[in-house]
Amino acid sequence: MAKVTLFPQACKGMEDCGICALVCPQHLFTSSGEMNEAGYVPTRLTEPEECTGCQSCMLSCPDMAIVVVKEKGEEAS
Amino acid sequence: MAKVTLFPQACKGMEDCGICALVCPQHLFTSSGEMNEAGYVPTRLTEPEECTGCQSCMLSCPDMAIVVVKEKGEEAS
Amino acid sequence: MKAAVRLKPGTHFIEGNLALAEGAIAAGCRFMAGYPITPASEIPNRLSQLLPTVGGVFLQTEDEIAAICSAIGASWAGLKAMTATSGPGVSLMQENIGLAASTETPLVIVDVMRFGPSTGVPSVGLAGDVVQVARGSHGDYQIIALCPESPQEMYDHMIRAFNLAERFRCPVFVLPDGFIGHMREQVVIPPDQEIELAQRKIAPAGTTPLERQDFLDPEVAPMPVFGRGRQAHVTSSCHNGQGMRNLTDPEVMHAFATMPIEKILRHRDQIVEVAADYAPGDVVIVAYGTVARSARAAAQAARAQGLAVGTLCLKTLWPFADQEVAAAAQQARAVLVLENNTGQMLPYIKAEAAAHCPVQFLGPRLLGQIHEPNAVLTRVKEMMS
Amino acid sequence: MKAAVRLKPGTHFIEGNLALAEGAIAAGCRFMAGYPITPASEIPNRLSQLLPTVGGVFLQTEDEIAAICSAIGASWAGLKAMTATSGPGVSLMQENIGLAASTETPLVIVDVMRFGPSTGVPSVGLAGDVVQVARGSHGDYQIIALCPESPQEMYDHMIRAFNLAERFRCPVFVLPDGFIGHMREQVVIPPDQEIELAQRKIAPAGTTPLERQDFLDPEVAPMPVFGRGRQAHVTSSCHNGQGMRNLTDPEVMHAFATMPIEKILRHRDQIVEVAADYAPGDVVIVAYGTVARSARAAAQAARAQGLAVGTLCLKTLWPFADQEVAAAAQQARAVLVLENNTGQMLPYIKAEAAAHCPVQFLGPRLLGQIHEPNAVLTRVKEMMS
Amino acid sequence: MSLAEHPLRKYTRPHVKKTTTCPGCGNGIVAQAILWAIDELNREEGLSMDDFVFVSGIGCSAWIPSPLFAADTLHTTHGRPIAFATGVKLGLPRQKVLVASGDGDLAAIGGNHLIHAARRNIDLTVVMVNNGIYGMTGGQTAPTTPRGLNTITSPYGTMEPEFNVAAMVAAAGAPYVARWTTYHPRQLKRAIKKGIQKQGFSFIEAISQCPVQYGRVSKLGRATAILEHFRDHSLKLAKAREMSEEELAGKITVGEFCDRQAPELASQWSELRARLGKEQG
Amino acid sequence: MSLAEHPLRKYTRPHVKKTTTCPGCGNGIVAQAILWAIDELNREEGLSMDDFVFVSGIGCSAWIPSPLFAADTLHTTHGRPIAFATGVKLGLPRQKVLVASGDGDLAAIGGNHLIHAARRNIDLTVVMVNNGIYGMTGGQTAPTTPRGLNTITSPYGTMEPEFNVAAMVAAAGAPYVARWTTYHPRQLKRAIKKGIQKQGFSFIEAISQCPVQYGRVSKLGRATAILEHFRDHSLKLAKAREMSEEELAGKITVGEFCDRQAPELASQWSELRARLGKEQG
Amino acid sequence: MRTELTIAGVGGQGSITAGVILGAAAVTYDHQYAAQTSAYSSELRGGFAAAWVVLSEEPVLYPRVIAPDVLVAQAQDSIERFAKVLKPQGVLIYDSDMIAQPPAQITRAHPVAATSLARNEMQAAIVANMIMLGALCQVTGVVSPGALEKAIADAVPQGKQELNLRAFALGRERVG
Amino acid sequence: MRTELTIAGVGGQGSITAGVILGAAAVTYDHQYAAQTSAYSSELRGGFAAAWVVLSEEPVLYPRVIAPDVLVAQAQDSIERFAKVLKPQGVLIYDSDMIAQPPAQITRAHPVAATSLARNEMQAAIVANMIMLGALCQVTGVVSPGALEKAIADAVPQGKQELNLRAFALGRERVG
Ligand SMILES: Cc1ncc(C[n+]2csc(CCOP(=O)(O)OP(=O)(O)O)c2C)c(N)n1
Ligand SMILES: Cc1ncc(C[n+]2csc(CCOP(=O)(O)OP(=O)(O)O)c2C)c(N)n1
Ligand code: SF4
Ligand code: SF4
Ligand code: SF4
Ligand code: SF4
Ligand code: SF4
Ligand code: SF4
Ligand SMILES: [Mg+2]
Ligand SMILES: [Mg+2]
Repeated sequence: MAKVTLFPQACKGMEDCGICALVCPQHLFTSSGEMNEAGYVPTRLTEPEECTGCQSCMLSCPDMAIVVVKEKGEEAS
Repeated sequence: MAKVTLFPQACKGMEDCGICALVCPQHLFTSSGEMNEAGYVPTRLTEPEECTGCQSCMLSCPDMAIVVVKEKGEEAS
Repeated sequence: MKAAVRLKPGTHFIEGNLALAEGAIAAGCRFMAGYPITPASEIPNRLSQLLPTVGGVFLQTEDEIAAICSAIGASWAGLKAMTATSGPGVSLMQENIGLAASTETPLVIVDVMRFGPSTGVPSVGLAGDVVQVARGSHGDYQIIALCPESPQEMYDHMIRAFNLAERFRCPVFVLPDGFIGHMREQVVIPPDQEIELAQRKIAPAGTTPLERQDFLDPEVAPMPVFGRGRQAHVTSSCHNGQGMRNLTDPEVMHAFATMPIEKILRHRDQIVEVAADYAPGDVVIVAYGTVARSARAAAQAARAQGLAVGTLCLKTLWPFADQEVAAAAQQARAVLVLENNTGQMLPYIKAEAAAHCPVQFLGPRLLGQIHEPNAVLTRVKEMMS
Repeated sequence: MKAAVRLKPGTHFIEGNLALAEGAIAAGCRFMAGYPITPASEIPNRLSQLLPTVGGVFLQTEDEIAAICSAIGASWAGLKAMTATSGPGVSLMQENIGLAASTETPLVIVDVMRFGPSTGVPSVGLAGDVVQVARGSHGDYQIIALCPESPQEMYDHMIRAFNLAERFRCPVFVLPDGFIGHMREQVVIPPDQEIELAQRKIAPAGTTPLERQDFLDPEVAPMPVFGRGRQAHVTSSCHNGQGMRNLTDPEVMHAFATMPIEKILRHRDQIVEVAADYAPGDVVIVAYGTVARSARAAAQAARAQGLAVGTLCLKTLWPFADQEVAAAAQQARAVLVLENNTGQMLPYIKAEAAAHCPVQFLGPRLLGQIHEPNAVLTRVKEMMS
Repeated sequence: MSLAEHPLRKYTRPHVKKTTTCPGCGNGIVAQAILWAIDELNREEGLSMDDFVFVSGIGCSAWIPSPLFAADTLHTTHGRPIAFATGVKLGLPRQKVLVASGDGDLAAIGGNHLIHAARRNIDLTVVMVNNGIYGMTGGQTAPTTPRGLNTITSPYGTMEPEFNVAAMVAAAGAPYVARWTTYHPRQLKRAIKKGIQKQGFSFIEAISQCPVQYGRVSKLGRATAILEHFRDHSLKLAKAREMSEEELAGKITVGEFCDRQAPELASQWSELRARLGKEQG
Repeated sequence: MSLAEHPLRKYTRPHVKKTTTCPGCGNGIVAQAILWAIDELNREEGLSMDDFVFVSGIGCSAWIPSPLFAADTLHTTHGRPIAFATGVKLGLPRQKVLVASGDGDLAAIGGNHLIHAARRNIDLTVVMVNNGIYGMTGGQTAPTTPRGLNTITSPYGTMEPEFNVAAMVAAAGAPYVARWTTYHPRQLKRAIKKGIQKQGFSFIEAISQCPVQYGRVSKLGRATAILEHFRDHSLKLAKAREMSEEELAGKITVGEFCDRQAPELASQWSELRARLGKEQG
Repeated sequence: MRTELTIAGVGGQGSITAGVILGAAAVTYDHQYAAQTSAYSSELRGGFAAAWVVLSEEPVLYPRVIAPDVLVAQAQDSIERFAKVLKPQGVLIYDSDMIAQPPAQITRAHPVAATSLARNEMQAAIVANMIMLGALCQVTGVVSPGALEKAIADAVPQGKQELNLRAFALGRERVG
Repeated sequence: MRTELTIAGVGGQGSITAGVILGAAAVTYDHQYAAQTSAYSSELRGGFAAAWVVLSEEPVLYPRVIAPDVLVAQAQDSIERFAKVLKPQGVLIYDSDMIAQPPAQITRAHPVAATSLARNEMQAAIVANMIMLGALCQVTGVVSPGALEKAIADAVPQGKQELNLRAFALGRERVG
């Protein structure tokens, strides 16, 4: 169980980047469909509850647009 | 059997160089005792007939001051 | 990729850097070594396409030092050779610019000048390298430098640059700024057969250095290019008339340093080119490169208002147009120097003009922007009042 | 080796390069990076002995580029830092001389000038690098350059050079030629406590870039040296007053290029130093470096013959002593410029003098030899007749 | 939760709200790997950003620390960051000095400083982003470009082989050398952390994606396509060592090239100064 | 028998009657090794001095070909001969281009050109004289100076380890790399000959004696003492590979570091020009 | 006569391409002189991009645009940057999909719904710049339609010529 | 008064060392001013070596020797190079082992058999230069013997001082 927070203003978009979607072993990322201020269409999480807290998305996002906090004080590995 | 020719004017001297004396397996080189035009005391061969024609002196002399010609048309190795 | 094709003769609307690359091929350039840098990168980008199609070689080197060194090597191999860079690259090349000058190597060096110092603003043009190309290497030496003000001149100056390099066996700079490098304008490309090309004189077959005066010939000496059995002896150390190193004879030293300078200065009339458009009593605006266009636009506007204003635009920056500047100053009411920098050529101009008339300087309002004709006109009027 | 020891206060008979090395230690230099080169090698040779004994570091780098870069790095680490080389090394350092100027890095660069161009004659001195140190990097920038004429001045100028570098946060050159570098003469070394040393102003503790005007302060800004939690942001790209990169705002660009120039020019009166010894109506000999001694010897001989001859010897070459030269020319009957090269400073001198009186140039009879006083005297007499 | 709450934001300059890299550029992943490594060192050893000086050259990858990282940063000239960093380290031997820059910067124009710093064994951590191209100047060949690829300056195919930089740096004498790709952010972070901890020269090559320039010339296009390429072609060094050159063609070998002890330069200087200072004093 | 009758004199400029090197300097041995190699190629393959261009930098060792060799010679700036030679070779692909220069020249200031020429695999033969010192400028540390030695610029002992240049050049991609000492003139000659014959970049490191400067700082003194040191400390590579680092300390490994085939640059250019020329025509 | 034009938008809208084609048409097919410069920010999205063109029957001396006679604005940002320097009697041609209301002081303002036309009628958002070029041609006549058509055909890739020429024609028709 | 001196020989004879010691003696112990320069060829043997010293009670302006007042010649080569520039009334001090016959026009020529004295009386060929210095001191008095003795002691390695001072004294005695 983990809490994923997205910062859509920092995201450079599913179409142009989409790395989170590639690396999420649960395939949880999809396009949000809404343009942010910078002109990109950020991603969103389809089923947050399926997240395993693996943090791959956080570590692979080039724009610090994702934070994954593991519950029960687990640490990033 | 081999013929060794020395060019004393090119030699930079037993004292300052002396490499031929070091490398000759037959220990045939010694100082000539006479200064050449450049101010060095060149080497000379003590017993030319002891030369095996190995050419080590020729190959090691930094100043092209030695030629060793093997007889019977042997080649430098 | 299929073989790239050169632009056909006729009128084209292209950016300066592309015009320059086409000019290089037309001039007979067959070797370019370079390293990418804004705002010059379009030149290697294009020449890497074109050169192999005309039997030439393009080499992207590990750095700019290697670029100029391999271009010099290729020149000694007998090819018309060049490199292209911007100010940071010229800074790195300085040591071997001196080598090219002192070994009398034909070589064209393009410097598409950008806003400096240091990394500065790569995409903004500024004529900040005009003295560094002549005085940036150590010791006394003389180069030739041409300063185009339009894409058309970028094409034309490349042909002239290679011709001068071959004729005088020396490094020749072509010095557009980034503004001209990236500007598009009409460029008329002539058919190859209408282009006059110079070829270096080559030392006669069978001669060895001892039979020649390779280096210190008071005229430009024939070049013993490599690969023809001429046993060329080329060295950047002080050398005598046969190219043989000599570090003790004061006469040889003096000749080593001065001959390659004097061979150029003696022929300065064949090299120095200005566009003079002034009458006695004019305020003469002296300018070069991009802002020569501001100068002419301002003079046109001034004349339309009945003011006596003329221009002297320098097409060659080096050797410096000392006589031409002095001649203008002798007739002028005053000289106004426009430069797209903080006034780098000003001392050279003032040195020739100050004895004859007042000299003033005007830089662009903000460095990185070029002079607006109105600002020039305003200053001219102040000078007249 | 046991710890080397500095020369004791008192009079010594030593060569210029050694005097310079002692001067560096006395000035507080604690980092030198260098690469051997004739005729400057005695400086790294000696400082590699002395520096570690005073808590400093000597680094022999892989080349001169690395030398200047690591010296700049060490300066940002808070040390008084220097490098020493000859013309070929300066040529290689050009790019990062520009970086030092534009990042306002205190740095002393010694160029023991040798006979050029290119490899030239390493062991023979010649003042061939006097413009290259000021204009050899791309873009517009300003450095300070001092020009010693004796071993004593090599010592003294090093102290002044470090003080100016620290005071004005800029690269300062010391420019002896190889002749002075290798000449032995009396050198008086004062006790350390009599030497006045300047230290850079350091940005106050706890400040971050956004709270400071690190770069574009019209006065010389305090330096946020590394390792003190100041989050210095140092960049060679165009940057704003906080040091933050900005490549779009024309005002920022203009300030980036001009501020580091103007901060020096504004204080030129604290920097420019000349030795003036002339009276109205004199033929004034303008000279610098080794041949300033020829100038003074000639003037002495001339005066002994009742001739009105004076001298103006430039101790600082950059910023250029424009006002001092103009002032001399205004009073002079004529100006004779002596240079130990083909006339590199001549345009700068003529630009200021030509409006006031005739200006002539005299080089050494043969480059590589210095002017004999008699030859100077002969020319002076010709000018008078 | 505002942007500022990203756990790494405490290590970045507050006024730098966003990176200026292209979408999907690997530089952001490398930047994070560095900061995550520092974050761990912060928690484990109490290191803070004030203990670091970051040095970079010129190129897209040179923007990793500058202006983003809230620390002393020195953004230098193209190819020279290691030379600057050497002076910084010798002047401030207690600071951690980390160089982050591109493959063109460190291995083309800067190659000489790289091999000599490796040989000298001065305590720097060098993170080289290898995207196989000159990103910033628009897609020209880099020494790291794979043979055969048509780039902007090799329009008929690159004739020169791809530079095995990590192997060469190891041969030049570096005590710690590792290579990972941006598809391996955890391993990358661990290698960087190890590099920082190592007293000596450490070199971490991060094979990374430049979707805009490399993506264009290679026709791989998107960042994700390049990352998939990394995923599918990476091979652990241990395994690679058993394979022939032909089998290795097109593979990216990853892992630690070496990890050894050797006398470090800056600390030797500290010792010498201490010794001579005593002799003098 | 006059001087001119030395069999190598036909390869030297007639007016250069004597070398200006110090007595006992290894440079003369290396010069001869090159000329003997050419002499063999002359007899076996008909090569003449007119087929060569010799390029050197600045330093005592850079005087090996210039002015001695009766051929096209290009004596350049310090550190740059390989860069010049690259242009010569691409301009005259049929000439043999041989670079002879010093360790400071080729491996200190010139290191970047060395590794990139090796990587590119351009057909040059590079003979590097490694005398462990800067001879010409008076005995300063070179990157090849053994750790611990007091030189003119490391008066308290060199802190940096000795550069294993041959190994690094092999790692940079050179197809042929060998190392011998001046105590091995026959092997040196053979390696140079092989290098000339190799189509590709070849690197021959000649460990050599500088009795004047190295002899002074090392206190070995005379040329013969240094040669004896070479004799007593040389170790064949095959044997060295079985030994530990400690066992190897102070040893000089000699032999062939690699000998492999790889596509060469100048010939690829010739093919490309031929192909595009046809497409154009 | 000297005519100064500015064509501005945000990155990706093709403003610079439009400027280049305009210059090429004038020089290559209309026997005019032209000088064209441009600028763009480094951001891939949301940055700005502008082309400046000076047209004249005589060689252009001063190559920069100081105060445009014509401003082609493809984004609100373009209005903010360049409307203030437009000559008093200058012409504005704007994409009415992106710019709601042109500044009141501009009396000669011509809307064209380039973005929606491109998307809806051409099924290719990318050709909005050609629609703007058509509008420019129609309103100002600074370059002849024939010359522009030839220059467009030269500039766009094989197979895309028809699409672009249709967009150009559409712009000429639909400009207000 | 300005005195110009040239001390010349071939490489290895220590001419330059002698010049340096002369200058140091003048400056450090004799309250004079001195400027000293030198040149040597790169050959280890048989090349040339020369030191030039200018002595004066006032600071030396022009630092080079143009026409020496005193020529110390340690080899035939030195005569060939420098005898022609010796001032008309100049003094020559020469090693009579190396130079058979000084040029006739030199009226003030003082021989000293420095090489043989050094070899035979001092068992150290290397101190010939000190013998020449002694001769110079004796003949010209340009620098005081006391100053020279102190400067010699400063300059030579520990343990060699006595030998060198004896050679210096010998030169003073035996000069002709
Ligand atoms: C001396 C010098 N030469 C060239 C350049 C131009 N330049 C800037 S970045 C760069 C290459 C960048 O490539 P790389 O280091 O691989 O970084 P990337 O952009 O790929 O991350 C070049 C050639 C420069 N700034 N300075
Ligand atoms: C740019 C430049 N820097 C420094 C020098 C001075 N320099 C001449 S030779 C040399 C080193 C020579 O060492 P090496 O290459 O090992 O040759 P060696 O004399 O030992 O044979 C140096 C530093 C120079 N000529 N040019
Ligand atoms: S933490 Fe892992 S599982 Fe959760 S969203 Fe990110 S990548 Fe997917
Ligand atoms: S990896 Fe980050 S920037 Fe990229 S799409 Fe996902 S959230 Fe956005
Ligand atoms: S050839 Fe051999 S044996 Fe004969 S002298 Fe020479 S080294 Fe001695
Ligand atoms: S090796 Fe040659 S130079 Fe040396 S002593 Fe023997 S003959 Fe003379
Ligand atoms: S050009 Fe390439 S390397 Fe540069 S920021 Fe864009 S994606 Fe990254
Ligand atoms: S100094 Fe050394 S390397 Fe140079 S010539 Fe003399 S012995 Fe040879
Ligand atoms: Mg890259
Ligand atoms: Mg060496």
